[in-house]
Amino acid sequence: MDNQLKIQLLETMLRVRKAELQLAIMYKNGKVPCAAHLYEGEEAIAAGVCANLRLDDCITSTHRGHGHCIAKGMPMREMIAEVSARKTGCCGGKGGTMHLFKPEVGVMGTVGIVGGGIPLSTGLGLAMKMQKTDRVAVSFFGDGAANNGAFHESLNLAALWKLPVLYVCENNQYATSVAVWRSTSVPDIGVRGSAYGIPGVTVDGNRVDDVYAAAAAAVSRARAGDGPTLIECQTYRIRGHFEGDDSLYRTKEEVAEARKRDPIDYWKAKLMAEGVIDDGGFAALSEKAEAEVADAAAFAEASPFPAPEDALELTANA
Amino acid sequence: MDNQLKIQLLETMLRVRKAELQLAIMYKNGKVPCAAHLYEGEEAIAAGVCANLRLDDCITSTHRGHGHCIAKGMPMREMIAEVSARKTGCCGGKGGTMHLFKPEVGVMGTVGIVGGGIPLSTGLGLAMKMQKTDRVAVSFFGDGAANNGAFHESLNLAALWKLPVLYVCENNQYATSVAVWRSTSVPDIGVRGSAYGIPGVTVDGNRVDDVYAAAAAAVSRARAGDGPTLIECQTYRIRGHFEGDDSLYRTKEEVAEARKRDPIDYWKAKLMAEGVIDDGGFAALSEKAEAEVADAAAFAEASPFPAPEDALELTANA
Amino acid sequence: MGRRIRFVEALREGMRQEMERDASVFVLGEGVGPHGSCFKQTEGFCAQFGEDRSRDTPISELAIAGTAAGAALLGMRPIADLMWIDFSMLAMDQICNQAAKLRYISNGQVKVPVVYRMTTGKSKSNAAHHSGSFYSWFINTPGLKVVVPSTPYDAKGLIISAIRDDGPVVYLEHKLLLNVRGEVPEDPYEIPFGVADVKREGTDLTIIATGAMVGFSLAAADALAKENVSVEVVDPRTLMPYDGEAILASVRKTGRLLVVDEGFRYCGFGSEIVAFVAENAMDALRLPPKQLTTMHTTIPFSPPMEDYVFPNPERVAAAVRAMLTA
Amino acid sequence: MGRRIRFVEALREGMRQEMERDASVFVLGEGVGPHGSCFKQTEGFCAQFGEDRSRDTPISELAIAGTAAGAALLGMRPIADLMWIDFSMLAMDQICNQAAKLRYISNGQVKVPVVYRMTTGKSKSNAAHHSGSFYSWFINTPGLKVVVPSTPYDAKGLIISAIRDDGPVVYLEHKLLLNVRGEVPEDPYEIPFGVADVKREGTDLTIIATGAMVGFSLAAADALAKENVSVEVVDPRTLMPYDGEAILASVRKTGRLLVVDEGFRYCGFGSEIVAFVAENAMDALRLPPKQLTTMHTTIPFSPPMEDYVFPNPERVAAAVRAMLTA
Ligand SMILES: Cc1ncc(C[n+]2csc(CCOP(=O)(O)OP(=O)(O)O)c2C)c(N)n1
Ligand SMILES: Cc1ncc(C[n+]2csc(CCOP(=O)(O)OP(=O)(O)O)c2C)c(N)n1
Ligand SMILES: [Mg+2]
Ligand SMILES: [Mg+2]
Repeated sequence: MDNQLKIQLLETMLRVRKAELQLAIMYKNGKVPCAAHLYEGEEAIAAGVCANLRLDDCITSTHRGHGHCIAKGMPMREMIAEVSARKTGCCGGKGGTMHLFKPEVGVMGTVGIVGGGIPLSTGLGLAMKMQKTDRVAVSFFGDGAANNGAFHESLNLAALWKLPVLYVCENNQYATSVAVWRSTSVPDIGVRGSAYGIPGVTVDGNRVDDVYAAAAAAVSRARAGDGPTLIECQTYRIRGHFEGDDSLYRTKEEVAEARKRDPIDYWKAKLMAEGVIDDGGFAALSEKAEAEVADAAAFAEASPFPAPEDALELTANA
Repeated sequence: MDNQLKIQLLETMLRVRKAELQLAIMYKNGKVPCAAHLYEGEEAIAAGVCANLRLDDCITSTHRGHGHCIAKGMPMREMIAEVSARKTGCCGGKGGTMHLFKPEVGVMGTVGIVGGGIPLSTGLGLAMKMQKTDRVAVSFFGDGAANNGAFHESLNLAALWKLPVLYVCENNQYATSVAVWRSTSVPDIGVRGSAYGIPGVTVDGNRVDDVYAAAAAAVSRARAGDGPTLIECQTYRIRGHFEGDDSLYRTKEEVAEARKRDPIDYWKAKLMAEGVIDDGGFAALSEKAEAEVADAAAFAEASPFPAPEDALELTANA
Repeated sequence: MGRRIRFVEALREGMRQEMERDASVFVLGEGVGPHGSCFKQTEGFCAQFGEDRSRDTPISELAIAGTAAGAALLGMRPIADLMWIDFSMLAMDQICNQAAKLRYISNGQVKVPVVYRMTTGKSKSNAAHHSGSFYSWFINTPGLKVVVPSTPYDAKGLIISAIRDDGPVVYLEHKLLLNVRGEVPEDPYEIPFGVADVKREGTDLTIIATGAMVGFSLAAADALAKENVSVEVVDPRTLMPYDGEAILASVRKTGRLLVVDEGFRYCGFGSEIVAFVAENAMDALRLPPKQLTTMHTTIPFSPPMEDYVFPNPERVAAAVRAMLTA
Repeated sequence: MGRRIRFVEALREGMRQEMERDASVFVLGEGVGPHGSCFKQTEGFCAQFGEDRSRDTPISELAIAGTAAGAALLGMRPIADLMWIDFSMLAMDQICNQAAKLRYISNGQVKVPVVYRMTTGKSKSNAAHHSGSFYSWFINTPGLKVVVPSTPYDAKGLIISAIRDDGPVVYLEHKLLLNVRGEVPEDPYEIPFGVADVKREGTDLTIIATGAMVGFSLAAADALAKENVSVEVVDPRTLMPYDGEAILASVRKTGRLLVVDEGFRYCGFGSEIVAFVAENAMDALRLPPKQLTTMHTTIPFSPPMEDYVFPNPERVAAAVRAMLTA
C-alpha cells in the first residue's frame, strides 16, 4: 500500500464521518424529513472495499448506505441534497436516504428492504460476466441481512456461476434492537462461505488496512473469473439504529467501549507512527472534508424542493 | 437394531414401493387425475427416518410425499383414495397428491411449493418446544429445496432456538430436469449444517440402516433439547420427475446404473445374509404389501367422487 | 366518559389480555422481544411473559410467517409481527400459499389460528419501501381475513377477535394512527368480523373509508357540513369479509358513493367496493360512483411529492364537491 | 391463409427472434436450459444460443427475479421464467418492490428491461399450489406492466413487445392455451400495450375476457348466437395498462357488461373493470354490470370440485342469459 493510498483511505473515512455528523445535525434541525440510518464508526468498511474498485465497478447498498455512496464516488452535494429531499439530489428527491442512485459512478442503488440488494448485485455480476468484462460488483449488507433467504439464494447462484461479486457483510452487532447473537446461529458469519464452496473471511471491520487487504484478494479473484467471496467485517454501530433511536437495548458502557475502537483513530495513529501523516496533515484533511460537507449542506439548503407534480414523472401505466 | 425392526424397515419400504407402482398404473389408466411425483428407489429414506418416530411426532413433506405419509402411518386406503381424487381420501379430495394430511398420525402436510414445508416444520418444532414436550418434527425436502431461501431462514431459526427438528434433504440428483451440480454450489448438501452451527451429515440414502442410524442420533439430540440436525440422504430418482416425464435430460445407462443400487435389494440381501429373513419370508412380506395396496386401490375405485358443491365447504369469507 | 388511551396502547392491551387468558398466545418478530417492538406494541411483554412468549427473530420474514403457521397447527396461537406490510412481500408464500390454504386442503383437519400484524400506509417520507398499502393482495386470497382498525376502540376489539379466530388473520396498523387517542374499555371485548361501523351519519353521500382514511373522511365531512353537505362515513373495519349489507344500505340511503382508499386504484379495495355497489345497487346510484386513492406511482420521498400522491382531508372534500357539482 | 402454429411455438419463436436480433436478450429459470423448459417454451435455445443465454437456475425464485432485474440494470434484457405464477409469491419482493420501483426511485437513471414469464390458471387437477391466477397483485403494483395473450398471434407479438419494453413486464402463459393453434406470421412483429382486440363483434352485451376466458367467452357467444343474442367479446390483452377507451366504447354500444375473469373476485381484475365502467359509463349501462370469476376458494384437487369453481363456456352463457332475463 503506497502512501497516497493510505492517505486516500483516511480521507474517505473522514469525508464519510463528516457527512454523517452533518446529516445528524440536519436531522435534528428538521432538514431531513425522515430518520436516517447513520454509518458512524463503520467507515473503514466502505473506504477499504471501495478503494479497490474502478469507476466502472458497481455496488448495491442498504438503508445505511450514505458511506458506501460517498466511498464509491457519489458527489457529496447530490447525496446530501437527496437525503434532505431536494430536487438537486441524486434522485431528484424521489429516492431519499434509503434509495440513492448514481450509475455513472457505479452506485446502482441503496435499498430499503433488508437483503433486497443482494440479488440485485448478483445480477450486476451476471451482466458483467455475460458481457465479458472484468468488472466486479459489490453487495454491502448487514449482519441482519445474512439471515434472510436473499443471502442464501444469491450466494449459491453466484458461486455456481462464478460471478464477480463481493458479498460484504457489515456485522455491526445489531439489527435494530436485536443483538447479533439473538438472530444469528453462528458466531462468525464468514463461515457461511463454506455452504457455497466459496472463500468466507472474517476481518476486523474497524481496521481499514485489513478490510482493504481482504477486498483486494476478493476483487482479484473476481476479476480473474474465479467467482465470489464472502467478507464479514466486524464492527459496531455507534449511533442508534436510526437518528432518534433510544438504544435502550444496550448499555452506555458497551457503546463507550466500542467508541474506543474508532476506525479513524486507529488509522490516524498508524499513519502517524509510520510518519505518513502528522497532526497538521490530519487537521488539513479533516478541515477539507468539513468544508466539502458544509458546502454540500449549503448547496442542499439553497436547492429547491421538487414540485408536487414531479411525483408523476416516470409513472408509466399511471 | 433388533430383528423386528429390521423386518419392519423392509416391510415399510415394500409398502411404499408397491403403492407407488400401483399409482403409476392407476395414472396410466386415468385413475389419477394429474401427473404424480413418485418415490420409487428412495424408500429407504422415509422408512429409515420414520422408524425413529413416535405417533405424536410430526412430519411435513413435499410434492413427492406418498412414501413419507405411508412410513409415518397414513392408512393406505386414505392415501390412494386421495391421490385418485375420491371423497374417502385423507383430505376428501380437496388436497390431492401434493397435499396430503393426517394429523392423527403426525402427517402435517405434504406441500406443493418446493421448500414450503421447511418453515412449517420449523413451526411444529417451535410448538413442541414451547409446549415442553419431547416430540420432534421432521422436514423432508429435496436437493432442489436446499437452494431456496426457506431452507436458510428455517435452519438458522431452528439452530438459534434449538428446536427439535430433523431437516432431511433427499438428494436424488435432480430437480425436475436440472441435475444437482447445475443448481447446487457444494457437492455435499450436508456441509451446509456448518452455516448454522448444527450437525450436518451426508449418508447413503439407499442404505436404510445408515439412514436409520443418522436419524436415530438426530432424534435423540432433538428430544434431549440440543436442537436440529441436517441430514442429507444421497439417492437417485429412478422414475421421471413426474409420471409422463420423458427424462430426456439423462441417459438410460445412468438410470440403469442407479437401479442396481435398489434400496430394497440392498436390505433384503443384508437380512438374508444375516439370516433374519429367507426368500419365503420376503415373498410373504411382498405379497402382504401387494394385497394391502390392491385393497386400497379397490377401496378407492369403489369410493365416490366428492360432490361439486363440496368445493365450497370450509370457505370462510366466501 | 371512559378512559382515553392511544391506539398502540389499546392494541397492546388487547394482546396482553389475551396472553394472560391463553398460554398458547405468543408474539414473534423482529424486535418484539426485550425492546418491545419498534412502535412499542409489545412493550413490557418480555417482563411479564418472558422471552419465550415475546420472541425476537432474525430478519427472516418467510420463516417468521411459516414458523408461526406451523406452530398454529399444533395449537399455539402465534401473533407474528412483520413490522411493515412492505416486508410481507418476502412472506407471501407462507401467508397466502400456506397459512391461508392449510385448513382447506386438509379438509378441515387442521386449524391455523395465526395473526399477521403489519404496519401500513403513509407516514413521514418513508419512501418507496416503507409506505405500502397493498392489503388488496390479502383480500384477494381465499382463506385470509383482513382487519384494518381506524380507532383505539376498534384496535383492541379487533386484535382480540383476530387472536381468537381460528383462521389466519392479517391485522393492519396504520402508522399515522398509532398515537391517536380514543375511548377504550378496560375489559376485553371482541368486535365481530364483517360488521361495519357507521362513523358518521349523513344523507347526501356515502364515503366508504378504512384505516387512516376514516379520520380524513370525517374531517372532510366536518368541512362539508358547513357547506350544508351531509356526508355519511362508513368504516367496514374488516375488509375480508366486508359488510356488504351496511355498504348497500348506506348507498341506498344517500344515492351517492365515494370510496376513499390509501391502496392503489387498480385492483384495489376501492375498485372492489365500487364494483360491488355497481353490481348490487346501481339503481340506487344517483351519480356514478367514484374513488379517491393514492396515485398510481411508486411512493416518492420528498414531502411535496409524497403529500401530493396520497389522499388527505382537503382532497376528500374536493372529491365530494366535484361529485355534487357534476 | 397463413401458417398455423401452437401458442407455445409462437411464444418460442418470438423469444428466439429477439435473441437472434439482440445479444443482450437471454432466458433464465428452472429447467429452461438443455431441457428447454417444462412446456418446451425454450426448446432448442441451448443448442442455438448456448447455455450462457438459456440458463438453468436453482429453485431460488427470489434470486432469479432479483438477478434478472440486476442484470437488466447493466443493459441485459433478461427473460426470467418463474414457471408457475404460484411460485412468484416467493419473488414478490424482487418483482414488486425492486424491479418495479428502480426506474422511478432512481429518477430515471436506470432502466429495468426484464420480462417475468409465468404460466397461469387452471389445468388438470393442479390443485392448491399450481392453479393460481393472482395477476391482480401485479396490476396493483405501479411500475409493472401485465400481459396476458389469448391467442398464438398475441403470444408472439406481445412477447416481442415485452422484450423490447424498457420496464419490467409480467407475461402470463395460460396452461390451457399452450397447445392451441392459430395463425402467426413468420416475421417478428410487436403488439402495442394498452390496445384491446375485439375478438368478436356483437350488439347486445359486452364480455371483457382475458387469457383462457376469451375462448370460453367466444364459445359462449356462439351458443348464444343461436338464441339470437349478439355478444361482443373484447380482450384487453394487456391488463396494465388496459385499454379503457375500447372497453367503454363497447359498453356504450351494447349497454351491458359481463367481465369473465379467472382470478378471484375480491380486488381482482373483474372488479377493476366493473368499477372502471361504473365510474365512467354508468349512464350507458342498461343493466347492472356483472362478473363471472373463479369462486372464492382455495383450488380443490378432485375434478368435480375443480370444475365447479372455475368459469367455463356453459357458465359464461348462463351468466349472460341471467343478465338478459333479469
Ligand atoms: C426485509 C426487511 N425486514 C425488516 C426491515 C426493517 N429493518 C430496517 S433496518 C433493519 C435492521 C437491519 O440490520 P442489519 O442488516 O444488521 O443492518 P444495520 O442496520 O445493522 O446496518 C430492519 C429489521 C426491512 N427494512 N426489510
Ligand atoms: C417454489 C417452487 N418452485 C418451483 C416448483 C416447480 N417444481 C416442482 S418439483 C420441482 C423440483 C424439486 O426438486 P427437489 O427439491 O430436488 O425434489 P425432487 O422432485 O427431486 O424430489 C420443481 C422445480 C415448485 N413446485 N415450487
Ligand atoms: Mg447490523
Ligand atoms: Mg431432487
